[in-house]
Amino acid sequence: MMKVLRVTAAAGATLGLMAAPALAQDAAPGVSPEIKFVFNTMLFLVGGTLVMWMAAGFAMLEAGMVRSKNVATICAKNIGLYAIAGLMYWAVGYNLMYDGVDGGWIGSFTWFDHPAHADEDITYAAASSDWFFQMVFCATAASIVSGALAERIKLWPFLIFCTVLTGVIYPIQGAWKWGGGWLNEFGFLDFAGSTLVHSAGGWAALVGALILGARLGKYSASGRVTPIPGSSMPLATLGTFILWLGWFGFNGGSQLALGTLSDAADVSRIFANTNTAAAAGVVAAMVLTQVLYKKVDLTMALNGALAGLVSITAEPLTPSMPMAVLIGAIGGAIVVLTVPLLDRLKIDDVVGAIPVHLFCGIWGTLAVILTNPEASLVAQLAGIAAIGAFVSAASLVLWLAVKYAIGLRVSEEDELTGLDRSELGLEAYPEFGVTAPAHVS
Amino acid sequence: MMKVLRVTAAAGATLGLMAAPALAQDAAPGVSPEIKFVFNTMLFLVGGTLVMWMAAGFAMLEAGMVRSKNVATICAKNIGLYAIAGLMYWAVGYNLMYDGVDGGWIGSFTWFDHPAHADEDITYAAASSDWFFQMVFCATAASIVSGALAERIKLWPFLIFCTVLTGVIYPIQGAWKWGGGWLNEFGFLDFAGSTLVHSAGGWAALVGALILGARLGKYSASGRVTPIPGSSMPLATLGTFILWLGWFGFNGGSQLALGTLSDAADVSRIFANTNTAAAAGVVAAMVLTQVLYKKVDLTMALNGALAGLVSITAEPLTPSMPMAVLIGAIGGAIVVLTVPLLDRLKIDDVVGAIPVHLFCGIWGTLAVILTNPEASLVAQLAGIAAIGAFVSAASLVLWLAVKYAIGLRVSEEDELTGLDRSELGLEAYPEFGVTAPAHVS
Amino acid sequence: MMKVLRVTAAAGATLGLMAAPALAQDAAPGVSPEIKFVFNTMLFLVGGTLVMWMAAGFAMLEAGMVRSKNVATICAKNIGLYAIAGLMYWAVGYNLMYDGVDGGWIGSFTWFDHPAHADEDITYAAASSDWFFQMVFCATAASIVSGALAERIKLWPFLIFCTVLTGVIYPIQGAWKWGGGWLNEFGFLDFAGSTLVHSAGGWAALVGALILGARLGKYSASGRVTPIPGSSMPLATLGTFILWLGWFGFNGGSQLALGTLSDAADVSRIFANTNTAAAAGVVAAMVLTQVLYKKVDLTMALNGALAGLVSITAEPLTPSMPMAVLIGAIGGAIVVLTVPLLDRLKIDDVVGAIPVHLFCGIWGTLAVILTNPEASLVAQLAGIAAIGAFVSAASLVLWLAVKYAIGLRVSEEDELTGLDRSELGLEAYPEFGVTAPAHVS
Amino acid sequence: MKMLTAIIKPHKLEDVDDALAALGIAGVTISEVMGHGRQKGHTEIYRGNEYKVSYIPKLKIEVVVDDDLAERASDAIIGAARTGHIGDGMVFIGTIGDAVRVRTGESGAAAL
Amino acid sequence: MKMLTAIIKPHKLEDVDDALAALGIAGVTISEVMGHGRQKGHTEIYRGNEYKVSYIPKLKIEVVVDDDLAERASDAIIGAARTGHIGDGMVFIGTIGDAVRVRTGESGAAAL
Amino acid sequence: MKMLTAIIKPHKLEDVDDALAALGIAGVTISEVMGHGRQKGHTEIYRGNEYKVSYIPKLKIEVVVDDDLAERASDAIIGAARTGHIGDGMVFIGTIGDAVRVRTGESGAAAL
Ligand SMILES: Nc1ncnc2c1ncn2[C@@H]1O[C@H](COP(=O)(O)OP(=O)(O)O)[C@@H](O)[C@H]1O
Ligand SMILES: Nc1ncnc2c1ncn2[C@@H]1O[C@H](COP(=O)(O)OP(=O)(O)O)[C@@H](O)[C@H]1O
Ligand SMILES: Nc1ncnc2c1ncn2[C@@H]1O[C@H](COP(=O)(O)OP(=O)(O)O)[C@@H](O)[C@H]1O
Repeated sequence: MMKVLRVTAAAGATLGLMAAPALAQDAAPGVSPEIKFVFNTMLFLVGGTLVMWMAAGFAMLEAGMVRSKNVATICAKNIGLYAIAGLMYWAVGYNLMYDGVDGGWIGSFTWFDHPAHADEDITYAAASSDWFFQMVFCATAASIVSGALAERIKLWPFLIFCTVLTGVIYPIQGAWKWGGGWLNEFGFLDFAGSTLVHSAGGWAALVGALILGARLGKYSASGRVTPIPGSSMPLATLGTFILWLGWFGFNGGSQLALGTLSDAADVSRIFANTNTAAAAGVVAAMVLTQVLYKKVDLTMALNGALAGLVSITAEPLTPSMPMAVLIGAIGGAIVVLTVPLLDRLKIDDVVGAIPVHLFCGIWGTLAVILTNPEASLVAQLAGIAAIGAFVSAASLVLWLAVKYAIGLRVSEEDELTGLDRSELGLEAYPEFGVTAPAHVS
Repeated sequence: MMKVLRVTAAAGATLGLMAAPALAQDAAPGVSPEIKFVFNTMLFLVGGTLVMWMAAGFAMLEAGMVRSKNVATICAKNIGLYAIAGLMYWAVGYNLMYDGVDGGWIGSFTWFDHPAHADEDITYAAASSDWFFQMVFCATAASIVSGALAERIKLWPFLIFCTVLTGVIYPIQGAWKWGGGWLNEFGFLDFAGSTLVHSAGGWAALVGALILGARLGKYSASGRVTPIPGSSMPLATLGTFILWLGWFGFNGGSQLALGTLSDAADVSRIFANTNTAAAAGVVAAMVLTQVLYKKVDLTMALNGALAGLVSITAEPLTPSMPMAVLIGAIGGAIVVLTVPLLDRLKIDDVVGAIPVHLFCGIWGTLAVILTNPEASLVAQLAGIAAIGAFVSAASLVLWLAVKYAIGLRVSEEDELTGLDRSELGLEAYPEFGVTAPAHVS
Repeated sequence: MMKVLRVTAAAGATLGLMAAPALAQDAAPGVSPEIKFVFNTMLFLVGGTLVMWMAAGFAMLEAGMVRSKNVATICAKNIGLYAIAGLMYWAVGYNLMYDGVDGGWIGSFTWFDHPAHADEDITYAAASSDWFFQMVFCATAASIVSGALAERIKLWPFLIFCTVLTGVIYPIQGAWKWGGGWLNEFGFLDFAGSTLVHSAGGWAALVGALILGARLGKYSASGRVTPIPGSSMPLATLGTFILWLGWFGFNGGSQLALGTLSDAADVSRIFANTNTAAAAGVVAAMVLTQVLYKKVDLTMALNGALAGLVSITAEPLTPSMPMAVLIGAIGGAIVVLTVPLLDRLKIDDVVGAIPVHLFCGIWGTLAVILTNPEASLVAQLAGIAAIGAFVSAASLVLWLAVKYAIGLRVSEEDELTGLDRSELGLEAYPEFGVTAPAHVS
Repeated sequence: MKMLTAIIKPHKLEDVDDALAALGIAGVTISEVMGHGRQKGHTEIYRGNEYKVSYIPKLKIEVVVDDDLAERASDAIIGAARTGHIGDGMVFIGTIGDAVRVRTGESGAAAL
Repeated sequence: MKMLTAIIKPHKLEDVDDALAALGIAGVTISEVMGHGRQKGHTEIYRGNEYKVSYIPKLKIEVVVDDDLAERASDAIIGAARTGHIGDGMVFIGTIGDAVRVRTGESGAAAL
Repeated sequence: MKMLTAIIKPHKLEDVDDALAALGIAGVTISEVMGHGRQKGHTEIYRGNEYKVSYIPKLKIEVVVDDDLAERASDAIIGAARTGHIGDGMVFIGTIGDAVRVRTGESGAAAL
């Protein structure tokens, strides 16, 4: 993901993993710069398209995990936030993250536009393909928030938060590492964004969940937890498969280069590790829920897939296959164990976004040191802490500002009725169940 | 999309946009013809696969926007029309559109088959990949029709219409521009088909909607409009995301070449502009419905995404990012403003296909002149008018012929009961709501 | 698919089809080995990603074809089996199938891991990309089983079966042909797996269906068949479209090479033939159900698409377009005619997996001799019989072992209640229909 | 006090509701039901096998009215729901001892 | 005239319907309901938290019959719906003043 | 024996159920219904056109109780279901001739 340090990082990873001698093929004049440029650009376009598709995955997962009275609203939030991310990352985010950070804290406040062909960097990839690829990552961070806060946050306040998150907060912390800022100089490693994307989104979600409070009826005064099952398991499953699919673009594309034997091999290794970690996350979650609760919990299995994916995201390249299994399986276990923990803390996270993206994001970031000799515990902890602190603080200010300016949460009555009626005046399934007769004819 | 003029057009666009000097890289012997051939072929295969996926997008969008009693039928129509397009475009369409048009009005009535390797055009791409890419565009035009006419048109008459549309009507008008026919000589520009695909489908839908009449109960004698909400907002949202995803193939693949720095950069620019226009369409629709109706209308936001996409389709390459925002936002506004307009004219378009594909198709075609200096208002108007007139007239004849031969519309009773029971004898959701007990056990 | 014989096979196919002279371009030094390596790797990664997506397709198709009381369980089975396949094919399957088979019956019992860059085979593709591509094929075979046995098999026994199927049974028979084993030497041809993947899965499903018995209420003592409609036609349609999309990766990627004009042209031809056969399958099924039953059966049309796809899979390269139409249309007809036949034999196959994957798999394997002069009826029959016998026998032993060890089938009461409650304690749609009030508030 | 239970064709709901409103009856409760009577269902073919669709979707309307309104209400429903085709439905007239309005606690005629 | 309201297990619908048909009773109306009685629901675990599934899905069958058929109809339902396991359900027998067939306007016994 | 038919706001189900359980009433049957009364529905805009959402989702609770429990049960429901806002619903009290428990064949008060 980090274009300024691409060469170093890739080489580092390679060396770290295999202590391979310089490869003859790499040096051979087998691939001209222009061909590499085309390959790299393709990697960004294909990878970016897959990551774009993750927006649909979050939408479906969340639509399946909320009650039907809030399904249309969560759909509106998800398409809205993806659109907003697309505009904000153009207008502000991209250059704030990548333009002139130079070891510092922040880029420039200018908007992105397509360069002339003559200004393309032939040693990298087409600038607009890079913009596209980085933009979909930014949108992903915002998608994480929508799930955690579903079923109680108003539409516009949520979208306003996303506007600042995608235009300012995400890009600034992104600049620190991928923009070549201070965290990068410090040696922090985060290949595809366990911290920069997933934990960042997770922190924003956690702070939001604390400020918003739990859904009505979730936690009784006496401390009893009342689970609120989601409306559609097949949609939740579809969403998870979409995310899994998109993750190949997320991690694979983050190699940032495809035009040599080593890059192609590395992207392949990333694909295999990514899939393996997700698979291990699923199996760990299924076995663990069976052992703990005597029944497999499908929603945990789905979360387990995502947990495995988030966990491998900080370093999908250097792990061997068995290490990918381990990293993913621990991710799956983390989710199974921390979802009820959050409930004990009365933090109401509708889809499990905080365990999946924040907790596994942290785990994945730490796990880099297991396989990448370039990583140091100190740098990893520094990155986790710095980004956690910044995103939490910025989110806190922003959530509170929106809360006091226009309010965050729907009224109790609107929440009982469902956000679809109160926020959109439109039902997700106007014909099914209790609401059917109105539109039968 | 227009292969005969590819070189000129791409160069024109490039020059038009940036007045760039000839690029050194372009001239360099960096990419051999065979490698370019492989890249171009990949572009068609990957792009075509994405566009194929749009067939599923239309199916889901339409399944979500019709009442549940008509959902199975709309699914049957969508998979049926995609299959028929695949056969007709092979048997008739492709060569009618591309074989020997030569500045004229029509190609040849022969079927397409794979050439021998030795007969491949090494300066372009594999013939079968080109066929595949063009075929999925043809199917898209038919998909547009199914949504507008849903909930009242019989299955087979609809499929018969699609057979002629995809085998004859679409290819003939396509020949005029992309086949290198008279409209092309006239200077008409339509990069990826705002007019050739979207308006063409839109005209066929509009004429069909006029002939079919509105759904029972939609317009009262006194002129009151009774909205008929769709059965599933998450499916409609999923469909929209699928279409958005597929559009990267639609517009990006229409660059028709990928094997050089300039082509890769252009495809990237197209991806970025396409996403940006869609995002602007969503935001425009959300803001506008909030302002006009005090609530966001999710279905308008979804239509807004498609509106932005259709609007940028005629020229996704030359706009700068701010222009892409503008073009897409105007598209989103057009949809919000013209959906109720159609209702005032008692033209019943179930999914908003006419505003999205026809009106925004026209807007997008006109908007070419804003950013592409090669475009002329006269040529753009000529193309819009010629294709509008031809598709409308041909559709009119065809719709009427089918109507008088076998009838177009289900009986009033069948419409009340739902097409799923009357046309298929199968329900989309046999267990939910009113129909559940029959299959509970 | 068969990497050891890749060169021969591709050349054979080419020669077989067109008796083309050696192509000048092929010989030209237009594409360096490293570039070919990158192209081939990309083909595997992109193709494999598409095939991975088929796991979601099976999940959605099956979720749509079972009753809502079993939908969550079928989702759990599908994500579980995909995860298990991903682990087993790493731990055992891949090397069992490909490592040192050498004309024999079996590879080695070692796990797969990423090689060092220096150990990559520059004449092929990145090892991990090949692993990824082969793994998703293995998962597909298991997906076939889940649909046939839905609504009555317990979760864990099913997953245990999948563990052995994907780790041992599938790889062993795969070794015989694609691993370069004895069947390959015998001249058996199966380009992308009509027999090795689809029939193999089909046989495992058939044996399982026989051992499990039919769902309660499906067949009365008097021999009457009571159809059990599925819960959601749009999900079934979505699943079919996903599978259709994924099949481009399945067949196209099985060319195993993309880096030359001939390979690119061949992959293109495969895409076109694949789409055409599916389209013909749909149209055949629609017309045939209309003729036989006076109504189009949507579920048969969906099965028809898959039937066309399975039928063309054994040889998607050599057929001309009209032959692809024929092969696919016969596939569509086979499904329409054999689905009720299975019912007459009281073999209860919930989604039509046996007709689609087993019967059309056999048909497709035989159809190779129609267009590929290298194929012989004897070798094709030998392959069909050998793999049928092996997979059936191994499945039989395995099914019985699991049955007697822990039982395969849920209790009668649990089946009536639905597996979602009994196996998962979780409903797929907790709010709709009979189950709504519990979670309304 | 009477409770009228009407089984009607789903697309007649609005007409029936309007007819009741014309009598000043504002309170109705509606459920989705399935049924058969003289109208018997029909056979369909699914994946090559015939089966009987025994139950036809209907709506059930429950209205509690004062005794003196009962007949007019019943006539209104019948008039509005009739299509003359089989499956038009039934009106059942039962007696209710009392009605209480939850919000106010009013009972008897005052509650309606 | 009696209205029988039977609450049964969903998978017993066909048997009950057949038993009624055997008595010549063609008219039935069915709704989906949930309930509990002596059968109490059960607990499940969702995402690590226990919760009570209080309501069990049942079907409600309403049949209006002439007084003299009521007992036989009630017996027929009970016979067909009984599994002997908890949750088999209830039959409630109420009195209906009149029944009117919407299509024909017939009322009383003639309407049934 | 009385059958109480209560129409309540969906989110009040648990409270009502608890109130009945406190009286020792274990058997209830619940259906999803829609209705209007003094609460009239509201208008929405869909794709630029206004329309009336006439029916508001409610739950219907049917409880059959012995005569002597009827009033207390009715009061319990009313107490638990009341929010004081419009749309709180109604309780209708009808008389039932008999109740039979399917599993055991018990009837009358013993069945409840
Ligand atoms: N005796 C009955 N008891 C309960 N419901 C009945 C009875 N007779 C008819 N119904 C209901 O009325 C509906 C319409 O009755 P049906 O006899 O088909 O109409 P029609 O009077 O037009 O022939 C049925 O579907 C059923 O729900
Ligand atoms: N007193 C009652 N009032 C209303 N419905 C009841 C009553 N008792 C039972 N039911 C209904 O009958 C169903 C079955 O009753 P239950 O007591 O569980 O069966 P069983 O008699 O076999 O123990 C319940 O789910 C509920 O819907
Ligand atoms: N006369 C009636 N007959 C049948 N159902 C009624 C009647 N009056 C009210 N209801 C039901 O009770 C519900 C609540 O009644 P409503 O008058 O809106 O409540 P409130 O008493 O608080 O004003 C309605 O939605 C309807 O389902």
